[in-house]
Amino acid sequence: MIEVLFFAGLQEAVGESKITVEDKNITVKQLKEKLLKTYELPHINQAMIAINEEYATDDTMIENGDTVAFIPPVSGG
Amino acid sequence: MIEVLFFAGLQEAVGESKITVEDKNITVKQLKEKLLKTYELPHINQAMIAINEEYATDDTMIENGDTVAFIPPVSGG
Amino acid sequence: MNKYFWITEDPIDLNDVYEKVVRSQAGAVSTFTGIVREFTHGKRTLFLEYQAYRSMAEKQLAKIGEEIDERWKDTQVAIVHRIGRLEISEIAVAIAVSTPHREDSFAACRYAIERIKEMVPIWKKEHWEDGSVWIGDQQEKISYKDKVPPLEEMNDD
Amino acid sequence: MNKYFWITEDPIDLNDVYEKVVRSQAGAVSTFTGIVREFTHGKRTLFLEYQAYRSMAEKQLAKIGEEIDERWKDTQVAIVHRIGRLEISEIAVAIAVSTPHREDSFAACRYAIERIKEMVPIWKKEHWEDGSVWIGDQQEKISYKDKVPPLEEMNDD
Repeated sequence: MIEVLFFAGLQEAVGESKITVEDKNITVKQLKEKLLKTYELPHINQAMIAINEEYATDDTMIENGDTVAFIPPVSGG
Repeated sequence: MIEVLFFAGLQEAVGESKITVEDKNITVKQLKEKLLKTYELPHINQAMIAINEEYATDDTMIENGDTVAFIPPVSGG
Repeated sequence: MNKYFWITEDPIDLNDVYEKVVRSQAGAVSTFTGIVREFTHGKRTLFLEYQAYRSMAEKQLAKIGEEIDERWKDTQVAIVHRIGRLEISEIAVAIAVSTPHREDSFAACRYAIERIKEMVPIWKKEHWEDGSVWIGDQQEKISYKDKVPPLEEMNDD
Repeated sequence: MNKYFWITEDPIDLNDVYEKVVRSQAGAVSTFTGIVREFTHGKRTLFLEYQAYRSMAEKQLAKIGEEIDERWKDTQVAIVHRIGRLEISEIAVAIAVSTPHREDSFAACRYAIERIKEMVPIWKKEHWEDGSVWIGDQQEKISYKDKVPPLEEMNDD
Protein backbone atom coordinates (compact mmCIF):
# COMPACT_ATOMS: atom_id res chain seq x y z
CA MET A 1 0.00 0.00 0.00
CA ILE A 2 1.25 3.44 -0.93
CA GLU A 3 -0.01 6.71 0.55
CA VAL A 4 -0.15 9.52 -2.04
CA LEU A 5 -0.33 13.20 -1.05
CA PHE A 6 -1.46 16.12 -3.20
CA PHE A 7 -1.02 19.83 -2.58
CA ALA A 8 -2.14 23.19 -3.91
CA GLY A 9 -3.53 23.06 -7.46
CA LEU A 10 -3.10 19.29 -7.70
CA GLN A 11 -5.05 18.81 -4.49
CA GLU A 12 -7.93 20.87 -5.88
CA ALA A 13 -7.84 18.95 -9.18
CA VAL A 14 -7.91 15.57 -7.45
CA GLY A 15 -10.39 16.70 -4.83
CA GLU A 16 -8.42 14.91 -2.12
CA SER A 17 -5.33 15.72 -0.09
CA LYS A 18 -4.51 12.04 0.35
CA ILE A 19 -5.34 8.76 -1.40
CA THR A 20 -4.05 5.25 -0.97
CA VAL A 21 -2.95 3.06 -3.84
CA GLU A 22 -2.87 -0.72 -3.52
CA ASP A 23 0.50 -1.26 -5.06
CA LYS A 24 4.14 -1.72 -4.22
CA ASN A 25 7.50 -2.00 -5.91
CA ILE A 26 6.58 0.33 -8.72
CA THR A 27 8.55 3.32 -9.90
CA VAL A 28 7.46 6.92 -9.50
CA LYS A 29 6.87 7.01 -13.25
CA GLN A 30 4.61 3.97 -13.10
CA LEU A 31 2.65 5.48 -10.23
CA LYS A 32 2.12 8.66 -12.24
CA GLU A 33 0.86 6.70 -15.22
CA LYS A 34 -1.50 4.75 -13.02
CA LEU A 35 -2.90 7.91 -11.39
CA LEU A 36 -3.41 9.59 -14.75
CA LYS A 37 -5.87 6.83 -15.68
CA THR A 38 -8.14 7.88 -12.81
CA TYR A 39 -7.46 11.57 -12.19
CA GLU A 40 -6.95 14.71 -14.16
CA LEU A 41 -3.57 15.87 -12.90
CA PRO A 42 -2.77 19.20 -14.52
CA HIS A 43 0.93 19.91 -15.04
CA ILE A 44 1.81 16.71 -13.21
CA ASN A 45 5.19 16.66 -14.93
CA GLN A 46 6.09 20.01 -13.41
CA ALA A 47 5.62 18.51 -9.95
CA MET A 48 8.56 17.19 -8.00
CA ILE A 49 8.14 13.94 -6.11
CA ALA A 50 9.02 13.28 -2.50
CA ILE A 51 9.12 9.79 -1.04
CA ASN A 52 8.95 9.78 2.74
CA GLU A 53 9.69 13.53 2.71
CA GLU A 54 12.83 13.29 0.58
CA TYR A 55 12.94 14.41 -3.04
CA ALA A 56 13.06 11.51 -5.49
CA THR A 57 13.20 10.98 -9.24
CA ASP A 58 10.97 9.32 -11.81
CA ASP A 59 12.78 6.00 -11.65
CA THR A 60 12.94 5.74 -7.87
CA MET A 61 11.28 2.54 -6.66
CA ILE A 62 8.37 2.95 -4.25
CA GLU A 63 8.15 0.39 -1.46
CA ASN A 64 5.18 -0.88 0.43
CA GLY A 65 4.22 1.60 3.17
CA ASP A 66 5.95 4.58 1.53
CA THR A 67 4.38 8.01 1.45
CA VAL A 68 4.64 9.65 -1.96
CA ALA A 69 3.98 13.37 -2.29
CA PHE A 70 3.44 15.32 -5.49
CA ILE A 71 5.06 18.69 -4.96
CA PRO A 72 3.87 21.29 -7.48
CA PRO A 73 6.34 24.11 -8.08
CA VAL A 74 6.64 25.79 -4.69
CA SER A 75 5.68 29.41 -3.99
CA GLY A 76 6.46 30.02 -0.35
CA GLY A 77 8.33 33.02 1.03
CA MET B 1 31.76 83.89 19.83
CA ILE B 2 32.17 80.34 18.65
CA GLU B 3 30.90 77.26 20.44
CA VAL B 4 33.26 74.28 20.15
CA LEU B 5 32.16 70.70 20.82
CA PHE B 6 34.37 67.69 21.61
CA PHE B 7 33.45 64.01 21.60
CA ALA B 8 34.84 60.62 22.59
CA GLY B 9 38.63 60.58 23.05
CA LEU B 10 38.94 64.29 22.29
CA GLN B 11 36.36 65.12 24.92
CA GLU B 12 38.31 63.15 27.51
CA ALA B 13 41.57 64.81 26.48
CA VAL B 14 40.11 68.31 26.73
CA GLY B 15 38.13 67.50 29.86
CA GLU B 16 35.11 69.36 28.50
CA SER B 17 32.34 68.53 26.05
CA LYS B 18 31.89 72.18 25.11
CA ILE B 19 33.95 75.35 25.27
CA THR B 20 33.41 78.83 23.87
CA VAL B 21 36.03 80.76 21.95
CA GLU B 22 35.90 84.53 21.68
CA ASP B 23 36.56 84.76 18.00
CA LYS B 24 34.86 85.06 14.65
CA ASN B 25 35.70 85.07 10.97
CA ILE B 26 38.53 82.62 11.34
CA THR B 27 39.02 79.44 9.36
CA VAL B 28 38.73 75.96 10.77
CA LYS B 29 42.49 75.63 10.42
CA GLN B 30 43.06 78.80 12.43
CA LEU B 31 40.71 77.59 15.14
CA LYS B 32 42.61 74.31 15.38
CA GLU B 33 45.93 76.14 15.74
CA LYS B 34 44.46 78.34 18.43
CA LEU B 35 43.08 75.40 20.39
CA LEU B 36 46.37 73.53 20.18
CA LYS B 37 48.03 76.35 22.13
CA THR B 38 45.77 75.61 25.11
CA TYR B 39 44.81 71.94 24.85
CA GLU B 40 46.41 68.65 24.12
CA LEU B 41 44.29 67.38 21.22
CA PRO B 42 45.50 63.91 20.29
CA HIS B 43 45.01 62.95 16.63
CA ILE B 44 43.19 66.22 15.99
CA ASN B 45 44.01 65.96 12.31
CA GLN B 46 42.15 62.70 12.03
CA ALA B 47 39.01 64.45 13.25
CA MET B 48 36.45 65.75 10.80
CA ILE B 49 34.92 69.12 11.42
CA ALA B 50 31.24 70.01 11.44
CA ILE B 51 29.99 73.57 11.45
CA ASN B 52 26.37 73.84 12.55
CA GLU B 53 26.03 70.08 12.08
CA GLU B 54 27.31 70.02 8.50
CA TYR B 55 30.72 68.63 7.58
CA ALA B 56 33.21 71.37 6.67
CA THR B 57 36.83 71.61 5.55
CA ASP B 58 39.95 73.23 6.97
CA ASP B 59 39.50 76.44 5.03
CA THR B 60 35.82 76.93 5.78
CA MET B 61 35.22 80.30 7.45
CA ILE B 62 33.62 80.21 10.89
CA GLU B 63 31.10 82.96 11.60
CA ASN B 64 30.07 84.53 14.85
CA GLY B 65 27.55 82.29 16.63
CA ASP B 66 28.57 79.13 14.78
CA THR B 67 28.85 75.78 16.52
CA VAL B 68 31.99 73.89 15.55
CA ALA B 69 32.29 70.20 16.37
CA PHE B 70 35.40 68.05 16.24
CA ILE B 71 34.31 64.63 15.04
CA PRO B 72 36.89 61.93 15.75
CA PRO B 73 36.70 58.93 13.43
CA VAL B 74 33.26 57.49 14.10
CA SER B 75 32.62 54.01 15.46
CA GLY B 76 28.86 53.62 15.63
CA GLY B 77 26.91 50.66 14.39
CA MET C 1 8.99 26.33 21.72
CA ASN C 2 12.47 24.95 21.10
CA LYS C 3 12.27 24.66 17.34
CA TYR C 4 14.46 26.84 15.12
CA PHE C 5 12.66 25.87 11.90
CA TRP C 6 8.91 25.63 11.99
CA ILE C 7 5.55 26.14 10.31
CA THR C 8 2.75 27.93 12.14
CA GLU C 9 -0.88 28.93 11.68
CA ASP C 10 -0.46 31.85 14.08
CA PRO C 11 0.57 35.43 13.30
CA ILE C 12 4.36 35.79 13.29
CA ASP C 13 6.19 38.33 15.39
CA LEU C 14 9.68 39.18 14.12
CA ASN C 15 11.01 38.68 17.65
CA ASP C 16 9.97 35.01 17.44
CA VAL C 17 12.99 34.38 15.22
CA TYR C 18 15.17 37.26 16.35
CA GLU C 19 15.32 36.09 19.95
CA LYS C 20 16.30 32.58 18.93
CA VAL C 21 19.53 33.70 17.29
CA VAL C 22 20.81 36.32 19.74
CA ARG C 23 23.88 35.04 21.61
CA SER C 24 27.04 36.45 23.11
CA GLN C 25 29.29 35.38 20.20
CA ALA C 26 27.15 37.33 17.72
CA GLY C 27 27.73 40.94 16.74
CA ALA C 28 25.28 41.04 13.84
CA VAL C 29 21.74 39.85 13.20
CA SER C 30 20.10 40.11 9.80
CA THR C 31 16.44 39.34 9.35
CA PHE C 32 14.19 39.05 6.35
CA THR C 33 10.41 39.06 6.40
CA GLY C 34 8.19 38.41 3.43
CA ILE C 35 4.91 40.25 3.98
CA VAL C 36 1.64 40.31 2.07
CA ARG C 37 1.74 43.08 -0.53
CA GLU C 38 -1.55 44.63 -1.55
CA PHE C 39 -0.80 45.62 -5.14
CA THR C 40 1.13 43.79 -7.83
CA HIS C 41 1.14 45.56 -11.19
CA GLY C 42 -1.89 47.53 -10.12
CA LYS C 43 -3.87 44.40 -9.30
CA ARG C 44 -5.22 44.31 -5.75
CA THR C 45 -4.62 41.25 -3.60
CA LEU C 46 -7.41 40.76 -1.06
CA PHE C 47 -5.59 38.15 0.99
CA LEU C 48 -3.26 35.17 0.57
CA GLU C 49 -3.64 31.56 1.53
CA TYR C 50 -0.59 29.38 2.21
CA GLN C 51 -0.49 25.61 2.33
CA ALA C 52 2.47 23.45 3.33
CA TYR C 53 3.51 19.84 3.37
CA ARG C 54 4.16 20.60 6.95
CA SER C 55 6.47 17.86 8.21
CA MET C 56 8.60 17.95 5.08
CA ALA C 57 8.66 21.75 4.99
CA GLU C 58 10.07 21.89 8.50
CA LYS C 59 12.73 19.36 7.52
CA GLN C 60 13.63 21.36 4.43
CA LEU C 61 13.90 24.57 6.44
CA ALA C 62 16.26 22.78 8.82
CA LYS C 63 18.24 21.59 5.81
CA ILE C 64 18.68 25.20 4.73
CA GLY C 65 20.05 25.88 8.20
CA GLU C 66 22.56 23.06 7.68
CA GLU C 67 23.55 24.41 4.27
CA ILE C 68 24.20 27.81 5.84
CA ASP C 69 26.21 26.16 8.58
CA GLU C 70 28.43 24.57 5.94
CA ARG C 71 28.91 27.77 3.95
CA TRP C 72 29.48 30.36 6.69
CA LYS C 73 31.32 30.21 10.00
CA ASP C 74 29.56 30.35 13.35
CA THR C 75 25.99 31.11 12.30
CA GLN C 76 22.72 30.68 14.13
CA VAL C 77 19.58 30.56 11.99
CA ALA C 78 15.85 30.54 12.74
CA ILE C 79 13.07 30.42 10.16
CA VAL C 80 9.30 30.37 10.54
CA HIS C 81 6.70 30.22 7.76
CA ARG C 82 3.04 30.81 8.29
CA ILE C 83 0.20 28.89 6.63
CA GLY C 84 -3.52 29.54 6.34
CA ARG C 85 -5.13 32.86 5.50
CA LEU C 86 -2.91 35.95 5.65
CA GLU C 87 -4.10 39.53 5.43
CA ILE C 88 -2.26 42.46 3.83
CA SER C 89 1.04 43.31 5.60
CA GLU C 90 1.04 40.15 7.70
CA ILE C 91 4.26 38.17 7.83
CA ALA C 92 4.40 35.05 5.64
CA VAL C 93 8.00 34.16 6.38
CA ALA C 94 10.56 35.43 8.88
CA ILE C 95 14.25 34.55 8.82
CA ALA C 96 16.90 35.58 11.34
CA VAL C 97 20.62 34.88 11.07
CA SER C 98 23.22 35.85 13.64
CA THR C 99 26.95 35.82 12.99
CA PRO C 100 30.01 37.36 14.60
CA HIS C 101 30.30 39.92 11.78
CA ARG C 102 27.80 41.62 9.53
CA GLU C 103 28.98 40.53 6.10
CA ASP C 104 28.03 36.92 6.78
CA SER C 105 24.67 37.68 8.36
CA PHE C 106 23.53 39.51 5.22
CA ALA C 107 24.80 36.85 2.85
CA ALA C 108 23.37 33.92 4.81
CA CYS C 109 19.99 35.59 5.28
CA ARG C 110 19.74 36.26 1.57
CA TYR C 111 20.73 32.68 0.84
CA ALA C 112 17.98 31.40 3.14
CA ILE C 113 15.12 33.17 1.37
CA GLU C 114 16.38 32.14 -2.06
CA ARG C 115 16.54 28.51 -0.97
CA ILE C 116 13.08 28.67 0.61
CA LYS C 117 11.68 29.74 -2.74
CA GLU C 118 13.42 26.82 -4.44
CA MET C 119 13.03 23.80 -2.22
CA VAL C 120 10.52 24.13 0.61
CA PRO C 121 7.09 22.57 -0.08
CA ILE C 122 4.90 25.59 0.62
CA TRP C 123 2.35 27.07 -1.78
CA LYS C 124 0.64 30.42 -2.03
CA LYS C 125 -2.83 31.07 -3.36
CA GLU C 126 -3.55 34.61 -4.43
CA HIS C 127 -7.07 35.88 -3.83
CA TRP C 128 -8.08 38.85 -5.98
CA GLU C 129 -11.40 40.57 -6.45
CA ASP C 130 -12.06 38.53 -9.60
CA GLY C 131 -10.76 35.14 -8.61
CA SER C 132 -8.02 33.13 -7.01
CA VAL C 133 -5.20 30.92 -8.13
CA TRP C 134 -2.41 28.79 -6.72
CA ILE C 135 0.91 30.33 -7.65
CA GLY C 136 3.56 27.93 -8.83
CA ASP C 137 6.75 27.35 -10.60
CA GLN C 138 8.82 30.27 -9.47
CA GLN C 139 11.80 28.89 -11.31
CA GLU C 140 10.14 28.18 -14.63
CA LYS C 141 7.83 31.19 -14.57
CA ILE C 142 4.77 29.09 -15.28
CA SER C 143 1.49 29.29 -13.43
CA TYR C 144 -1.56 27.10 -13.40
CA LYS C 145 -3.88 29.54 -15.08
CA ASP C 146 -3.60 32.40 -17.46
CA LYS C 147 -5.11 35.21 -15.51
CA VAL C 148 -2.25 35.82 -13.14
CA PRO C 149 -0.03 38.90 -13.41
CA PRO C 150 3.53 38.53 -14.76
CA LEU C 151 5.29 36.06 -12.56
CA GLU C 152 8.62 37.76 -12.33
CA GLU C 153 6.76 40.30 -10.21
CA MET C 154 4.68 37.88 -8.24
CA ASN C 155 7.55 35.70 -7.25
CA ASP C 156 9.83 38.40 -6.09
CA ASP C 157 8.38 39.06 -2.68
CA MET D 1 7.11 58.75 18.36
CA ASN D 2 6.92 59.85 14.74
CA LYS D 3 10.63 59.87 14.00
CA TYR D 4 12.11 57.42 11.50
CA PHE D 5 15.72 58.25 12.37
CA TRP D 6 16.60 58.68 15.99
CA ILE D 7 19.02 58.26 18.89
CA THR D 8 17.83 56.77 22.16
CA GLU D 9 19.13 55.93 25.64
CA ASP D 10 16.53 53.20 26.02
CA PRO D 11 16.85 49.52 25.09
CA ILE D 12 15.89 48.95 21.46
CA ASP D 13 13.26 46.45 20.38
CA LEU D 14 13.56 45.33 16.77
CA ASN D 15 9.85 46.00 16.31
CA ASP D 16 10.52 49.70 16.99
CA VAL D 17 11.96 50.00 13.49
CA TYR D 18 10.14 47.09 11.86
CA GLU D 19 6.70 48.51 12.54
CA LYS D 20 7.62 51.88 11.06
CA VAL D 21 8.34 50.46 7.63
CA VAL D 22 5.50 47.95 7.19
CA ARG D 23 3.01 49.21 4.60
CA SER D 24 0.67 47.73 2.02
CA GLN D 25 2.98 48.46 -0.94
CA ALA D 26 5.80 46.46 0.65
CA GLY D 27 6.39 42.74 0.13
CA ALA D 28 9.81 42.58 1.77
CA VAL D 29 11.39 43.92 4.94
CA SER D 30 15.08 43.51 5.71
CA THR D 31 16.48 44.45 9.07
CA PHE D 32 19.95 44.64 10.49
CA THR D 33 20.87 44.86 14.15
CA GLY D 34 24.32 45.41 15.53
CA ILE D 35 24.50 43.79 18.96
CA VAL D 36 27.16 43.78 21.65
CA ARG D 37 29.50 40.83 21.11
CA GLU D 38 31.25 39.41 24.15
CA PHE D 39 34.47 38.11 22.61
CA THR D 40 36.69 39.64 19.95
CA HIS D 41 39.85 37.66 19.23
CA GLY D 42 39.46 35.94 22.56
CA LYS D 43 39.32 39.23 24.46
CA ARG D 44 36.23 39.65 26.62
CA THR D 45 34.15 42.80 26.37
CA LEU D 46 32.42 43.63 29.66
CA PHE D 47 30.13 46.27 28.21
CA LEU D 48 30.12 49.07 25.64
CA GLU D 49 29.48 52.75 25.97
CA TYR D 50 28.20 54.79 23.04
CA GLN D 51 28.25 58.54 22.69
CA ALA D 52 26.67 60.61 19.93
CA TYR D 53 26.59 64.16 18.66
CA ARG D 54 22.92 63.60 18.98
CA SER D 55 21.27 66.30 16.86
CA MET D 56 23.76 65.88 14.04
CA ALA D 57 23.63 62.09 14.23
CA GLU D 58 19.87 62.12 13.74
CA LYS D 59 20.30 64.43 10.74
CA GLN D 60 22.94 62.14 9.26
CA LEU D 61 20.75 59.09 9.73
CA ALA D 62 17.96 60.90 7.91
CA LYS D 63 20.44 61.76 5.17
CA ILE D 64 21.17 58.05 4.73
CA GLY D 65 17.43 57.56 4.31
CA GLU D 66 17.47 60.19 1.56
CA GLU D 67 20.42 58.54 -0.15
CA ILE D 68 18.56 55.23 -0.15
CA ASP D 69 15.50 56.96 -1.54
CA GLU D 70 17.59 58.23 -4.45
CA ARG D 71 19.21 54.86 -5.16
CA TRP D 72 16.27 52.45 -4.83
CA LYS D 73 12.61 52.74 -5.82
CA ASP D 74 9.82 52.95 -3.27
CA THR D 75 11.70 52.32 -0.02
CA GLN D 76 10.75 53.06 3.56
CA VAL D 77 13.63 53.21 6.04
CA ALA D 78 13.83 53.49 9.84
CA ILE D 79 17.03 53.58 11.88
CA VAL D 80 17.60 53.87 15.62
CA HIS D 81 20.96 53.95 17.42
CA ARG D 82 21.33 53.61 21.15
CA ILE D 83 23.76 55.56 23.34
CA GLY D 84 24.92 55.11 26.92
CA ARG D 85 25.95 51.83 28.49
CA LEU D 86 25.08 48.63 26.61
CA GLU D 87 25.38 45.11 27.98
CA ILE D 88 26.31 41.97 26.01
CA SER D 89 23.73 41.08 23.32
CA GLU D 90 21.88 44.38 23.61
CA ILE D 91 21.06 46.19 20.38
CA ALA D 92 23.33 49.13 19.47
CA VAL D 93 21.75 49.88 16.11
CA ALA D 94 18.63 48.64 14.35
CA ILE D 95 17.80 49.31 10.71
CA ALA D 96 14.65 48.31 8.85
CA VAL D 97 14.02 48.77 5.13
CA SER D 98 10.82 47.84 3.33
CA THR D 99 10.51 47.63 -0.44
CA PRO D 100 8.09 46.04 -2.89
CA HIS D 101 10.61 43.25 -3.67
CA ARG D 102 13.32 41.53 -1.67
CA GLU D 103 16.39 42.32 -3.76
CA ASP D 104 16.18 46.01 -2.93
CA SER D 105 15.46 45.55 0.76
CA PHE D 106 18.67 43.58 1.23
CA ALA D 107 20.80 45.99 -0.79
CA ALA D 108 19.43 49.12 0.87
CA CYS D 109 19.73 47.68 4.37
CA ARG D 110 23.35 46.76 3.74
CA TYR D 111 23.99 50.21 2.34
CA ALA D 112 22.54 51.82 5.47
CA ILE D 113 24.86 50.08 7.93
CA GLU D 114 27.92 50.79 5.78
CA ARG D 115 27.03 54.48 5.64
CA ILE D 116 26.37 54.63 9.38
CA LYS D 117 29.89 53.40 9.97
CA GLU D 118 31.26 56.09 7.66
CA MET D 119 29.38 59.27 8.37
CA VAL D 120 27.27 59.30 11.51
CA PRO D 121 28.87 61.00 14.55
CA ILE D 122 28.57 58.17 17.06
CA TRP D 123 31.44 56.65 19.05
CA LYS D 124 31.92 53.41 20.87
CA LYS D 125 34.03 52.85 23.98
CA GLU D 126 35.06 49.28 24.65
CA HIS D 127 35.29 48.26 28.28
CA TRP D 128 37.45 45.21 28.95
CA GLU D 129 38.63 43.65 32.16
CA ASP D 130 41.95 45.49 31.88
CA GLY D 131 40.87 48.88 30.63
CA SER D 132 38.74 50.84 28.23
CA VAL D 133 39.26 52.81 25.06
CA TRP D 134 37.31 54.86 22.56
CA ILE D 135 37.29 53.07 19.22
CA GLY D 136 37.90 55.21 16.21
CA ASP D 137 38.86 55.49 12.63
CA GLN D 138 37.08 52.56 11.11
CA GLN D 139 38.16 53.61 7.66
CA GLU D 140 41.83 54.15 8.37
CA LYS D 141 42.18 51.32 10.87
CA ILE D 142 43.75 53.53 13.52
CA SER D 143 42.77 53.64 17.16
CA TYR D 144 43.67 56.02 19.92
CA LYS D 145 45.74 53.59 21.91
CA ASP D 146 47.81 50.55 21.23
CA LYS D 147 46.17 48.00 23.40
CA VAL D 148 43.07 47.42 21.33
CA PRO D 149 42.60 44.23 19.34
CA PRO D 150 43.05 44.30 15.56
CA LEU D 151 40.60 46.78 14.18
CA GLU D 152 39.45 44.86 11.18
CA GLU D 153 37.76 42.61 13.73
CA MET D 154 36.50 45.30 16.00
CA ASN D 155 34.96 47.34 13.27
CA ASP D 156 33.12 44.60 11.55
CA ASP D 157 30.19 44.28 13.88
